[in-house]
Amino acid sequence: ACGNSDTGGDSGDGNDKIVLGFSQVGAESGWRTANTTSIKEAAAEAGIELKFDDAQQKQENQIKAIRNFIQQKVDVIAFSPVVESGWDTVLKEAKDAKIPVILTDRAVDSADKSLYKTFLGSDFVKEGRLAGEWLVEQKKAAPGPVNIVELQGTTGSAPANDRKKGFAEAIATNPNLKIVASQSGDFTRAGGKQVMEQFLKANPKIDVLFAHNDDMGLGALEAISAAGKTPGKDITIITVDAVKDGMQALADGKFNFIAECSPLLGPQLMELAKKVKAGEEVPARIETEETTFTQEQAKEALPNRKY
Amino acid sequence: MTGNRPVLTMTGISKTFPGVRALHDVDFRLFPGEVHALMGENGAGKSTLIKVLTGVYGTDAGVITLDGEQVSFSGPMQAAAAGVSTVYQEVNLCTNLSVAENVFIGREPRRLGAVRWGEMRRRARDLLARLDLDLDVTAPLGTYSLAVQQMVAIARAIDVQARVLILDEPTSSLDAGEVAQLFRIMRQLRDEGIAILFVTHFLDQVYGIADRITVLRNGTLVGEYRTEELPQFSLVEKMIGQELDVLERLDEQQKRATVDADDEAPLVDAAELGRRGAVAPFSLRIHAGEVVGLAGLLGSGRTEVARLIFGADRADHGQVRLDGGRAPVRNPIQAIGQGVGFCSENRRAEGIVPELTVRENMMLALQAARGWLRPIPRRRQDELVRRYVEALSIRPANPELPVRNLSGGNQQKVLLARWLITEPRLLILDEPTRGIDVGAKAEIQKLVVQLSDGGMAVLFISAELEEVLRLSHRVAVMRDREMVAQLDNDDTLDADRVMRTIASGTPREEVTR
Amino acid sequence: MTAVADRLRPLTGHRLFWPALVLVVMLAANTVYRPGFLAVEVKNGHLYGTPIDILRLSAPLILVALGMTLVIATGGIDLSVGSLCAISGAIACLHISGAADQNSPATVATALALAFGAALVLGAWNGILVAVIGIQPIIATLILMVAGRGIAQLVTEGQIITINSGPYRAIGLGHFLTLPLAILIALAAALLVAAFTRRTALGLIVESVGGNAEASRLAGIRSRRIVFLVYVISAVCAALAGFMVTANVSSADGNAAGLWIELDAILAVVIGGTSLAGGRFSLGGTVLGALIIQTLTTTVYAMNISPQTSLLFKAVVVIAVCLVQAPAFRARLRRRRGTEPGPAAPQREKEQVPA
Amino acid sequence: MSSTSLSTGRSWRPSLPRRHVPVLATLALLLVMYGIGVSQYRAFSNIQVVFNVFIDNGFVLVVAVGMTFVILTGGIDLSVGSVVAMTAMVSASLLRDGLPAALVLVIALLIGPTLGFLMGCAIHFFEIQPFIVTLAGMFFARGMCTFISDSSISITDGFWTSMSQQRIGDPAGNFVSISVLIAFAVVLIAAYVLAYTRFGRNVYAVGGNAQSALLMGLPVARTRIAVYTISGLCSAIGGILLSFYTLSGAPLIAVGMELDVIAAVVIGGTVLTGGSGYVFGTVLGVLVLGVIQTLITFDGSLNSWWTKIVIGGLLFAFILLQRLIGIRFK
Ligand SMILES: Nc1ncnc2c1ncn2[C@@H]1O[C@H](COP(=O)(O)OP(=O)(O)OP(=O)(O)O)[C@@H](O)[C@H]1O
Ligand SMILES: Nc1ncnc2c1ncn2[C@@H]1O[C@H](COP(=O)(O)OP(=O)(O)OP(=O)(O)O)[C@@H](O)[C@H]1O
Ligand SMILES: [Mg+2]
Ligand SMILES: [Mg+2]
Repeated sequence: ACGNSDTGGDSGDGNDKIVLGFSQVGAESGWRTANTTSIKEAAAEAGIELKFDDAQQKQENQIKAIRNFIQQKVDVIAFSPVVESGWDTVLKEAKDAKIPVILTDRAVDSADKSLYKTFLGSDFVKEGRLAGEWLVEQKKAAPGPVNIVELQGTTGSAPANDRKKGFAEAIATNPNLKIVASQSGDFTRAGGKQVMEQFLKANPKIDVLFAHNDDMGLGALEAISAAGKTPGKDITIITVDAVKDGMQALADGKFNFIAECSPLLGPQLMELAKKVKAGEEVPARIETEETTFTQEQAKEALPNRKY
Repeated sequence: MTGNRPVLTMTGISKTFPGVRALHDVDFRLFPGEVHALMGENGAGKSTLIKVLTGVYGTDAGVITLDGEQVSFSGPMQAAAAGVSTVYQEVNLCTNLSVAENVFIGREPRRLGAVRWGEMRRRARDLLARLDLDLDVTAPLGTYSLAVQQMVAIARAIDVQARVLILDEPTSSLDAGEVAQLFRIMRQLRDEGIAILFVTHFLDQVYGIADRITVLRNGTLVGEYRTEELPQFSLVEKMIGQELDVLERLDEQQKRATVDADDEAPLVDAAELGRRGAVAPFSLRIHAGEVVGLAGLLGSGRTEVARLIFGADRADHGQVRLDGGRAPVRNPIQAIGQGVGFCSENRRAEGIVPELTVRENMMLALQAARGWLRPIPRRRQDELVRRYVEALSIRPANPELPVRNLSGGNQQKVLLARWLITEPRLLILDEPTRGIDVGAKAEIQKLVVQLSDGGMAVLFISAELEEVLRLSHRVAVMRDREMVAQLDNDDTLDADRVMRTIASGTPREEVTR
Repeated sequence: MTAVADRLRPLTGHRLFWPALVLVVMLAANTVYRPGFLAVEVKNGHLYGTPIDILRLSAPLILVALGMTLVIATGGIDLSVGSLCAISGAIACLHISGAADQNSPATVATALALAFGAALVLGAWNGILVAVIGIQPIIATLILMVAGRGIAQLVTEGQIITINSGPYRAIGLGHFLTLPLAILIALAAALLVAAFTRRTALGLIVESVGGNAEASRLAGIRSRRIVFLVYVISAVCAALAGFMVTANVSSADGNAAGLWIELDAILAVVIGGTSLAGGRFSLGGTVLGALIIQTLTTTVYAMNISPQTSLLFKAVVVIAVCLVQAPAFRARLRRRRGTEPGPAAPQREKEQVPA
Repeated sequence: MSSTSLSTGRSWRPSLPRRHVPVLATLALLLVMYGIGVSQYRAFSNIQVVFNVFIDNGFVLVVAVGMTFVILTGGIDLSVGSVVAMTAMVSASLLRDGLPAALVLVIALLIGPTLGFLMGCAIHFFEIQPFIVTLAGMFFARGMCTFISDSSISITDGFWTSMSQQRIGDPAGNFVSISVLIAFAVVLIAAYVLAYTRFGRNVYAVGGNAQSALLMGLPVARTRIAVYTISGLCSAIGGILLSFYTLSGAPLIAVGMELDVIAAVVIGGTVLTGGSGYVFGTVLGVLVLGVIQTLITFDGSLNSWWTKIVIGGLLFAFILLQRLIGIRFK
């Protein structure tokens, strides 16, 4: 474990290899792992030395990691914040140590924008909105009320809050669209399934399911089939992420729509790291290239889906 | 003493536990400046009466007054604050704390709220010196033997400026010297006007110190008597509720002839067995059918000898073998496997499993020996249990009661039964009669004689020298963790000679065998 | 009123009465909220309905809690069960996903055997740390709780392994005699453990070790072996639960499978009336406890209590459950209502008890 | 040979008090671990690394001190992590609503002990197992967090910011935060209370044997309730320190912290069944976990799962050695 020892200590001057300290949220989902893999591969490709730290979903650990990166005098620090707030103090320390910081995947809500160079990642609110807009478009001709159930992510987590918000905003345009039940499925298949089972029993008529990620949607599929309904037909299913299993379900006609949230931001991150290291100006906010998938698009995209 | 008013009265006390009527309409009075013995068989309700008095248990009915005022303590803390200082049956101290703390916790000497450790240790040392104890007061209490712990508990109680001092079987594992020491202090306190309630099963102690006696039987009051007006035999009758010639029988018991087994191979052969810091290496042989007594003062290492032979502690010197041939005993499992039973003196920490029922506690050793895959059939269990509940008159005679609900003496009987059930070839009894009433004690002694006649070897430890002499064929004498002599129990041996051996340390030559 | 109370005494005195009452009250409350809650219909030849869901979903928890009961009875605790669930599920799914024919019973059998083997090894590891080396159980099993998650993710390489295997799926979702197979497996395991402990002397010995370890040692009990054994049993139960959890969604998620199940399991054991200090244990109580916890979870979903307040709701229910169960609490209540004579009025009592 | 070897038997006790061995062993192992860090990673020798361990674990330390009280009585408190989060959350939301900092501090510091007090009462008077009561407390406090807000709230209050960003240090640029000083103060007070006050000794007595303590006339009820109140107070202080540390309140922060804290206390030599242990041991326990975390970050080559496995492995190695040293000295 303690193999490659001293290399990180004396970078910066003399050594032209950039050292990037990256603190990842954790490995709580396949999406996250794909994200990590992408960053690791991109770093190796770009010739950047990566100091990787896994915070195991704890903000405390991330702050510790950033402090230690500062001690090790890395060239650039990047991290995916576990939560939006609470970074000012440690980011100030990084600033004082003249180490540029790049945020990935999630933003922080600091008043002092000078604490970090740039943000690279997705916009969760937008994902929710895309999902909602698609639904509004689909159901604009609906005669009566459309009953929606929502599978939220982990209560209190940023993607759950934002996707919920974006989706709600989008469907507000059509008073027919109504969320009849909304529960947390903890972003897991088992959670999604268990909650969906109860939704199905408590609500005789469910038209639409919006799940905050593919996994919960996949879990819900099983509950829907067990209840004797056909997913994708009897119940329209919308999810976010577009991981491989989700795309497969979409291509198979079990899902109806996925708003993509791409984990593959490694190459972009490495490019940014090089730029900030060189002192170049970078835009304050860079969104990853993301799209949405319908069933047809999924069939096309599936064969070259990597994660 | 009769002229003045009682400091404490209890009237019409009743207390029922689920399924057991422990006390029924009991009255009790305690006058200042007297030692009042509370007597009764095991399970008569003595400890319960004390616990009701000090508020450990609530009463179902009855009035308690202290100094003429009705009181109802919510617990020992309040009772102590009102001047009732208690030593409960079994040692109720914290073994993780130091000796000094056990004496003073709750009323540590303090300055500005801070405990003064130095002062506390000094005072603890002084106080223990009054009881003739020289202990390392900074050591955790748990490193000391049960008897020492009992003395510490007494020290704790007598230090308080109390009006009422309650001692529930404080002497159950003390030797004569310690008891004398305790009595000296009790008399001193009595003369200062303190009222002392004293529970014991030793009749001679009662007659040695008590001014008055209250007798309980089966949770009811038999009566209150002046000691000088109540001869020993009628006290026993009142306790037992029927005429019995136990005492006479006990006194008549003959000296036991030495087992003539010199040429026979010994059943137990402990050769140079020892453990650093516990007992010096000793050799001891016990033949089948022989009772060997261990005599010695408190802390002389008797318990240690027993534990080494049983393999409860690992010996770092020498070894024990049974029947010559087989592998030496290294741990309790091997010992039990070869037919050894060990009834520990510390029944609460090393004996009973409080949650389990009487039946389960009794079956434990036998079951352990058979292994968990071969349960003892329920019918057989019930039969064994019934036999021993009867033989040892365990009360209440309900084997499905958790053993923790039994009175102290009855718990001891359960433990004895646990080992008797395994039908051992060597039974090590460490203070088996601790806290056991006269009747039952006689039964147990009779049992030991019977068993040894039937071929069982017994290693018998008791703080009561008379008992040791009465039962043993041979007495091994311990002093300062060293076995200084092994004396044949012939006509020439009496308590006096054993005491002298203990005191002077007989030269090694005199050691028989 | 007292007459009724007296007649009910043997019933209310039973260990399992209060947990059972709690369960019934929870189900009743749900039925009041939604009359269809208890409805069960036959769909595709098997029973379908919320009660069936509760049974099926509580199966893994029952399994884990069974093992946990034995561990707790010896005075220990096993925090690693959640990780063990994840590991065993991951190993089984990994093997199946790599096989040519995922539906072949042989493949599934090998997968289960492999995973069981791993669980045995890891259970033995826990057992050795606690019984042989003498590390405090909570720390000893914490090691595997932390590292075990890592191992599970190592096996799945951080991805969710999706499988498509009928026989494996049946462990979590199959039916037998119209009932979910999972609950039947769990009940069979419960009966097996019950037989294993109560038909042999294992139960007595476990209780004895937990009740007084030193006394047990001096009575000749091989307590190390017993302690070792219970950790192995706990691991095996956890592995079985791991199969169910993964089979339920036909995929192994190294991170989420069995997450926090250790807390639920301990809670189930404690609600079931087994003391964390060790000693007496009640398998029936544990099963009831697990059912109560699953019912509580389902209630949150069924009543659609918002995720923001669901924990508050759970807190209230858990505390209520404990209070009803606590004899001290009931005694206090009764005293307050005055059905039992308090020490406050002793004189009057005395007259009623003539000598 | 026997008698001579035994005349010294009375003083066979090693000169090192046996009860200190576990703590000293832990200290030694901690130093060894630090040494390994220094030899493997150059920047590790930087004194600021040590300071950072304190800065990053100040709030954990305070909470662990409270937990030490509880565990010493033989209880357990699972609610600490949630109470920490709840305190931070309440502070953040009250500050956002514009309450003055002093008032917020008072309120925040009252909630934890109140909850602790209630839990203590339930545990003592109704004889419900601490595990279950504090688990309900944990649900409750965490539920309060999400109830207050399901997203995190930043703190911009001047007092909080200055507490957060104040650096107390030497000219070379090494520094500690105010939280570290507060944590040290809490540790010292707790150590004093446990060693030198009647209450402190009662805590040990209750942990040694509650039944005996009761019969010895000690205030068992008061002591038991007090330790949970203290744990609540420490959690509240920990929550405040955490809100200094992160300048925010987040509903999901400090999830699972109770386990880390319990682990730290137990690694520090306190026995879970109660009655023996020291605050100083707890400090070491927290440092052990902190240093392990630091080692992992400095390595920087582990992926997520190996991180967990290595943490488990290091923990195992540490505890094993600690245990073996303990046995040797017995
Ligand atoms: N906590 C309890 N629960 C149920 N029954 C109890 C409890 N404590 C005592 N008893 C019962 O009350 C009766 C009186 O017991 P107590 O301990 O007062 O006897 P004792 O006279 O002190 O006997 P000993 O001489 O053996 O100490 C016994 O039958 C005992 O089984
Ligand atoms: N006066 C004393 N000073 C120091 N230690 C003592 C003293 N008396 C007893 N001990 C302790 O007692 C233990 C040895 O006593 P052991 O239990 O073998 O004695 P015993 O002869 O069985 O006496 P008893 O059981 O009556 O106390 C040792 O552990 C020792 O620490
Ligand atoms: Mg008694
Ligand atoms: Mg002894």
